[in-house]
Amino acid sequence: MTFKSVRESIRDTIAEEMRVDPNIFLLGEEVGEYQGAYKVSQGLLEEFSSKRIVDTPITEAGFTGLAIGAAMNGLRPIVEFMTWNFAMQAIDHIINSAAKTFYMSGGKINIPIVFRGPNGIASRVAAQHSQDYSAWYSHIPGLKVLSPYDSNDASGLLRAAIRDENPVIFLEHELLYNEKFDIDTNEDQISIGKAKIMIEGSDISIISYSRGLETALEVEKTLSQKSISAEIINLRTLKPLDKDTLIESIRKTNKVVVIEEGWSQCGVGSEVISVIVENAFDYLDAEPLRFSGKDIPLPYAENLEKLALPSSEVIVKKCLEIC
Amino acid sequence: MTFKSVRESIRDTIAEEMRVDPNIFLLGEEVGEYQGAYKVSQGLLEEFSSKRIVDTPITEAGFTGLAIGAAMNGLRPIVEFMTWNFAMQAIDHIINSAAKTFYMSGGKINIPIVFRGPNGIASRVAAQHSQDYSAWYSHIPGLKVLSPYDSNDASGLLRAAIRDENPVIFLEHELLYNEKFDIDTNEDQISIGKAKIMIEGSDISIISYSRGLETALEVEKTLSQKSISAEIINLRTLKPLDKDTLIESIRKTNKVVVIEEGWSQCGVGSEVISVIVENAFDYLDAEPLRFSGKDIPLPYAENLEKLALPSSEVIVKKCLEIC
Amino acid sequence: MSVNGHASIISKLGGGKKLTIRLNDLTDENINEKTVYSWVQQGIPDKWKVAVARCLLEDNIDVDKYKELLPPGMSIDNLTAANNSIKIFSESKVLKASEKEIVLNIDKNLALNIYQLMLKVRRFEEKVGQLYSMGLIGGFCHLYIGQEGIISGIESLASEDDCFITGYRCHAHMVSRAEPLLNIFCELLGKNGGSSKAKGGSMHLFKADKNFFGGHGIVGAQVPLGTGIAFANKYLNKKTVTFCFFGDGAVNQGQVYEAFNMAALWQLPIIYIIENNQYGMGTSVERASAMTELFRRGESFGIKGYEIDGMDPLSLHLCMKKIYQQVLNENKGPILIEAKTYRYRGHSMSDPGKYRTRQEIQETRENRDPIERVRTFLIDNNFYSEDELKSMDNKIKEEVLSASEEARDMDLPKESILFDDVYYENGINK
Amino acid sequence: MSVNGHASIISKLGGGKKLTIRLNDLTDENINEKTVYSWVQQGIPDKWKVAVARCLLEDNIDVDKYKELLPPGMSIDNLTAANNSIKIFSESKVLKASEKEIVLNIDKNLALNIYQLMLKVRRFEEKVGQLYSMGLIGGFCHLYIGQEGIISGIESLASEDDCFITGYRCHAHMVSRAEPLLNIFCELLGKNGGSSKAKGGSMHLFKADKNFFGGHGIVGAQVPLGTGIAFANKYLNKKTVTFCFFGDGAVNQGQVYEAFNMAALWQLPIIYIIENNQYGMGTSVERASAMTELFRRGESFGIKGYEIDGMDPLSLHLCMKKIYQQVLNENKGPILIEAKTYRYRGHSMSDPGKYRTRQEIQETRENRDPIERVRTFLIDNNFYSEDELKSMDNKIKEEVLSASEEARDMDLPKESILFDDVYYENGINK
Ligand SMILES: Cc1ncc(C[n+]2csc(CCOP(=O)(O)OP(=O)(O)O)c2C)c(N)n1
Ligand SMILES: Cc1ncc(C[n+]2csc(CCOP(=O)(O)OP(=O)(O)O)c2C)c(N)n1
Ligand SMILES: [Mg+2]
Ligand SMILES: [Mg+2]
Repeated sequence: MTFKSVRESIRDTIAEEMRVDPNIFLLGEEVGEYQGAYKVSQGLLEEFSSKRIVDTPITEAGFTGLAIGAAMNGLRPIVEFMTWNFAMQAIDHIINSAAKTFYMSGGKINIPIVFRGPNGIASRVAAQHSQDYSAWYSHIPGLKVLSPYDSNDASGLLRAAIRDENPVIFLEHELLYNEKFDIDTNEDQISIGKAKIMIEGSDISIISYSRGLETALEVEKTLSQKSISAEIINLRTLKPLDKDTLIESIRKTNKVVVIEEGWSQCGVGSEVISVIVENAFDYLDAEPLRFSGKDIPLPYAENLEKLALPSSEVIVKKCLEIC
Repeated sequence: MTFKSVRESIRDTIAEEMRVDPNIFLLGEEVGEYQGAYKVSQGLLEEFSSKRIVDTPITEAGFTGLAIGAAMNGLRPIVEFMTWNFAMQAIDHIINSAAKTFYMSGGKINIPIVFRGPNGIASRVAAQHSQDYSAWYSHIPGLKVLSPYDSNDASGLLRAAIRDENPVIFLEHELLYNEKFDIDTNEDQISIGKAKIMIEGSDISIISYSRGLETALEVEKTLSQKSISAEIINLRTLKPLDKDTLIESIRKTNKVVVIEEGWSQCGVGSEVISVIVENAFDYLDAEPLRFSGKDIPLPYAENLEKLALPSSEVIVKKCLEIC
Repeated sequence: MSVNGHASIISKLGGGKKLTIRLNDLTDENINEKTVYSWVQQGIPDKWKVAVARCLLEDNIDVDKYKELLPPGMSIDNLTAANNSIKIFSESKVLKASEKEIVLNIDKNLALNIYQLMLKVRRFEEKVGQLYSMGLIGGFCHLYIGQEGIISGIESLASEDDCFITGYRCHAHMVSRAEPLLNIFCELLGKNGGSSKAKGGSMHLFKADKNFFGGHGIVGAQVPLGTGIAFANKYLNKKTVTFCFFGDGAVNQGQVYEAFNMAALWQLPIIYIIENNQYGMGTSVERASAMTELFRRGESFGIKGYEIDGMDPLSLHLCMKKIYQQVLNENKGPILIEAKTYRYRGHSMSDPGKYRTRQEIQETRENRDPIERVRTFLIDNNFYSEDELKSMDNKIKEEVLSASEEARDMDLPKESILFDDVYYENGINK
Repeated sequence: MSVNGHASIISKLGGGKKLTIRLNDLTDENINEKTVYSWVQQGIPDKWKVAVARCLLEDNIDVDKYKELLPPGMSIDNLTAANNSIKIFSESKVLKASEKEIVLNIDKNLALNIYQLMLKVRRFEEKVGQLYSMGLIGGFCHLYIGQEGIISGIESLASEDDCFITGYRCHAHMVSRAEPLLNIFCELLGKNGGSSKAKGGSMHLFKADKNFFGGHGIVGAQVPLGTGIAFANKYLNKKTVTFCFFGDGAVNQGQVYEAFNMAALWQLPIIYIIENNQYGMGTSVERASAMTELFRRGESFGIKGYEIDGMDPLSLHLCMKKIYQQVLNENKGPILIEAKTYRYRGHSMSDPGKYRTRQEIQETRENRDPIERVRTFLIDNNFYSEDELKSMDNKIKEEVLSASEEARDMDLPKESILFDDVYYENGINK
């Protein structure tokens, strides 16, 4: 057991994998000399030199395409987006060049690449810098989409991502970088496609991912004080979704709540709910509940920003209504 | 009542609106001299001259940003994407510059603009040219997303889109362009945000949009031969979704099927199902059924392509199981 | 080459008469027909060889022929630069107004305007920096300190109808377009009364009524947007110029070149201004750009570029004025300007700034500060005394202080506005 | 300017000795120190004024000073082109091998190779066109007919380790990289045995074992991708060159310039080839591009460009070979080539083609056809007789015919493969 921040877990995992495989390299804006805009790549330039820690110009489409081309030709790139908001400039390459090529080439060309960086909201950076892309990327076949919550997720999932032979979307959360957690050395590498039951419970299943789990855990605390036993599920992998774990949980608890910071329409919550009602309809004792970021661009003011995100008080209240 | 193709309906509506408002202009690749890659803009250059029918270089990000800038400064652009696949290159502008600016500016700057073009699959053009973006765009607050099925939808919804003061995503379907339908002159302009009950029914609600409705209508025909009365709902507007019509229908039929050509995960179907179970859970007599494009990039071969799309036979079979 | 060789060249070029006409056409001199005829016998004099070589080049006569005509230090490639097709490439250059031009063309009032705007921006930004450090401003906050000469040199020549657009480093543009300081402070502090209702924050400031179109957080996005603003002005037959500002980092964004091509293709009335402060975050121009003469970045698209010293606001004003008038009156847009400048502060307030030395910053501040420069001008020309300028500064400081205090006293925005402004016709999204 | 003026210039440049060294450095001449000293008294002779002006320019000595040194027909702007920083601009140019060079450097075998590849591509494409018209091929289908000279002139100089990438007009590149015709036909017909298992179709052909990386449907996407392929080769210390093909329409895509900048910044071993067939769908270069000298499109990013006639495969081969060797052996990449060419058929099989005249097509076919050109070369040089060439053609036609027939007899792909190849470790998506 070690205790470290999500930021360090990501950095250390990259470094460990890079030590083993010389064809892994990291590229992105400010990853080298600046040590990363959010300091995730701190120290890596020094260890691996500018050959393998590559500072790029501000050209998301260009360096993403370049990295995918490099992956087609024998390298294993890790692409850092300063934030996922900027990856929209490169999304054509992520979808059309990375996700679809293995299929379009009839299995001739695979793309072992990891796209990573902070996703979703930061603090007070307003709409253009505060979008959660979980739903969009998990809509796409050919991609694997991972969403770590704690340090353990971060290192175990990132290791799996780097070793994977497919394009992997790795959605970090800036507001979790500084959080410190225990690392379970038994989970050195976490299987892609498996959700984790963080807390077992019997009365209600609360399903979330990334920073939504902070809220979920808060809710669980309050509910447990009221003797309601909530099961907390950390999705970990958004694509492919671990349907089995979800269905099994609902068969046990018969109630489901989904929490996401992203927008609701065609969101991750909508998918989770659909999977559950399609597969465990008869086990449901109440309508599923969905709590999402409000359907507005994220506002800047502190009070408005807070209101735009799911609040644990509201969730507790609604849970109590159905429990 | 007139009878005309979807293609002509779109063209005629653009022309009609352009005649009234000199600040409307159309821009995109090959819209002018070539008369449109899919001939939607046939004849427009001749009538409106190259000032208002603007052929652009192949620069989606650039001309989309340019059009949005023009909309900020007094014009009302209609942007044609040769297909929506190519709009991925411009999606940052659609989301960050068009959808979010009105909010970020505190209501100072609105963007009256229509983005239109063929969406989803065409015939045998393979994965990079065959994506349905309905789910992605309807995820985004600040956008309105319209999805016409027939000629009547096309003209009535497009008129509403052009007159709207917000950015509107208008998702056409290439395989419907040639189809001819009656136009209901009472629906000169169709309200955004309203679904249409195409066929009333009592046993099961079949909800779809765009070309999915062809399948839905086929299914309805077969079911009615077996004396099952299906209600067919054409969503028309994907954002904002007409929850009321959906909920009301399910309260009546107690069963729901959603058909979409796009991918299922975080798709339009998942949203429709979530809205229904959240709001009409107690009215549902069976698990909701979702039929989507298979979770794979669209293959080229004729037989494989067919298999990748929802089939009416399979849907009928499943409907019979729950009815 | 023998005299005979020269004679044959002259005949290939159509003989003495034709050649005379061509040479007069090509150069500013007024050469005599007889003189040119005499070259048939005497050979082409050194002075005229370059011009003759250009004529040969124009006529596509075999390259080897004029190699020998070129003086030492010139190659055929250099020569081609003189001919039409490459004209554009050689027109890009460094512009600078001389001391003399400045004294002759900038009067007291104009200099004062420029000075006061710079000072107002500087004092405003200093206060913003303080408020940020006190934890009163959230998110990212990019200060313009050091770059004031650019906006001030331009605002002082533009009309209200002219359009501005920039990136996230946009406070100065708001001040420049005369948004009340109170509103900007309120926005930054996330308070009721903010320019964007406290929804946009530092990076998303707009002043539509004065044609300032923001305030955009995505690096490079403002370039197509600005191009569209100019497109609309041309479409609507409005006689205005659009000023589109972006950074030396943004200059590598592909959409910039998509916009350049369209602007050039459609001859749009726009002036692109690269504010080259030498770093995009922590990356110096040299590490980001293969071609560091950024004013040449339009050449591959047929856009003329000029480098101007952004730390010399009066020179910048005069140079820009000429260009502005060309674009406004002679349809000479688009034009690209690289304004060399420097930011004294970090990229944003949270930048540790390890990518450059303190000394580099210090030296620039001491030797090139745009405010100091104009201050010296005002004093040297006896327009104002030190004391007068001091009290001017104090007045501005007071104005800034009182606006900031007032803003701090404002309420948070009402929660009820959360769902407003998503769609134009309000309410639909509630 | 008086002799005195000249004396002062010489002293500003460090005196006669220093100036002598600089002039010798700058030019190919070997000028004597004494001579230069004598200019202090006698003035600078016309012949040397340009070189002296360049020295002044280098030292940033006031512009006005050397205006007078320039001969008629030259401006300061032309002069700057001679100095280092702008060197790149004047290096771009049109390349062409002369008849003589071709005869000397292209032997029978090489010419035959080029000829046969062109012919194979042409006959293959003609058959594809037929099959499409019969309704046997679905979707889009872009033929390469008319452009065969480019791929053939290049394939014949490249090694198997060299990498190719292009857009959707990619059949020829598959033929060129020696994919069996049967597999390509199967792919186009959507049959079992297709190069991409009938999943990609006409636009998505790949031959990874021969370093052909596709076959991409998004205009311009192959440019960053190709740049990445070259990046990997450099990273892995592989001594190979990447050839990245794209069109005159694609050349306006922003990502092209993002890639150019990185390739130049990191000196990647890549040759970009614009196949300028004069139209992007129905839009002529003039209507899409502000700057139509596409080989200059890299200059703003520090990339040298050359125009080459793509309809003259032997000349193209020789010119490209030099460039190829520079990139391969001297680390001179990236380089940009504009190959002028023409497509005889529509943009895709469904193009009505109203944007150009039949005559334009006819004239190009008759006067510039690359296959005819090499045919003539083979005959004129007595390498082959008309009859020999005829029977060669027949053999190729037979090969094409039999492959197409065989493909038509193949089965549709098995339905069971539908869910294969979504992820590398198969099955997870089933
Ligand atoms: C598309 C995109 N990529 C990255 C960023 C993050 N980012 C914000 S500012 C900046 C540097 C821009 O530098 P420059 O253009 O020189 O402008 P300056 O900050 O110096 O004014 C970066 C990389 C962004 N906002 N948008
Ligand atoms: C990003 C994108 N936009 C538009 C298209 C549609 N499209 C396909 S080919 C083409 C023309 C390309 O012309 P050019 O680059 O000159 O290549 P050529 O077809 O002449 O070989 C267009 C617009 C596309 N495939 N991708
Ligand atoms: Mg900068
Ligand atoms: Mg072309």
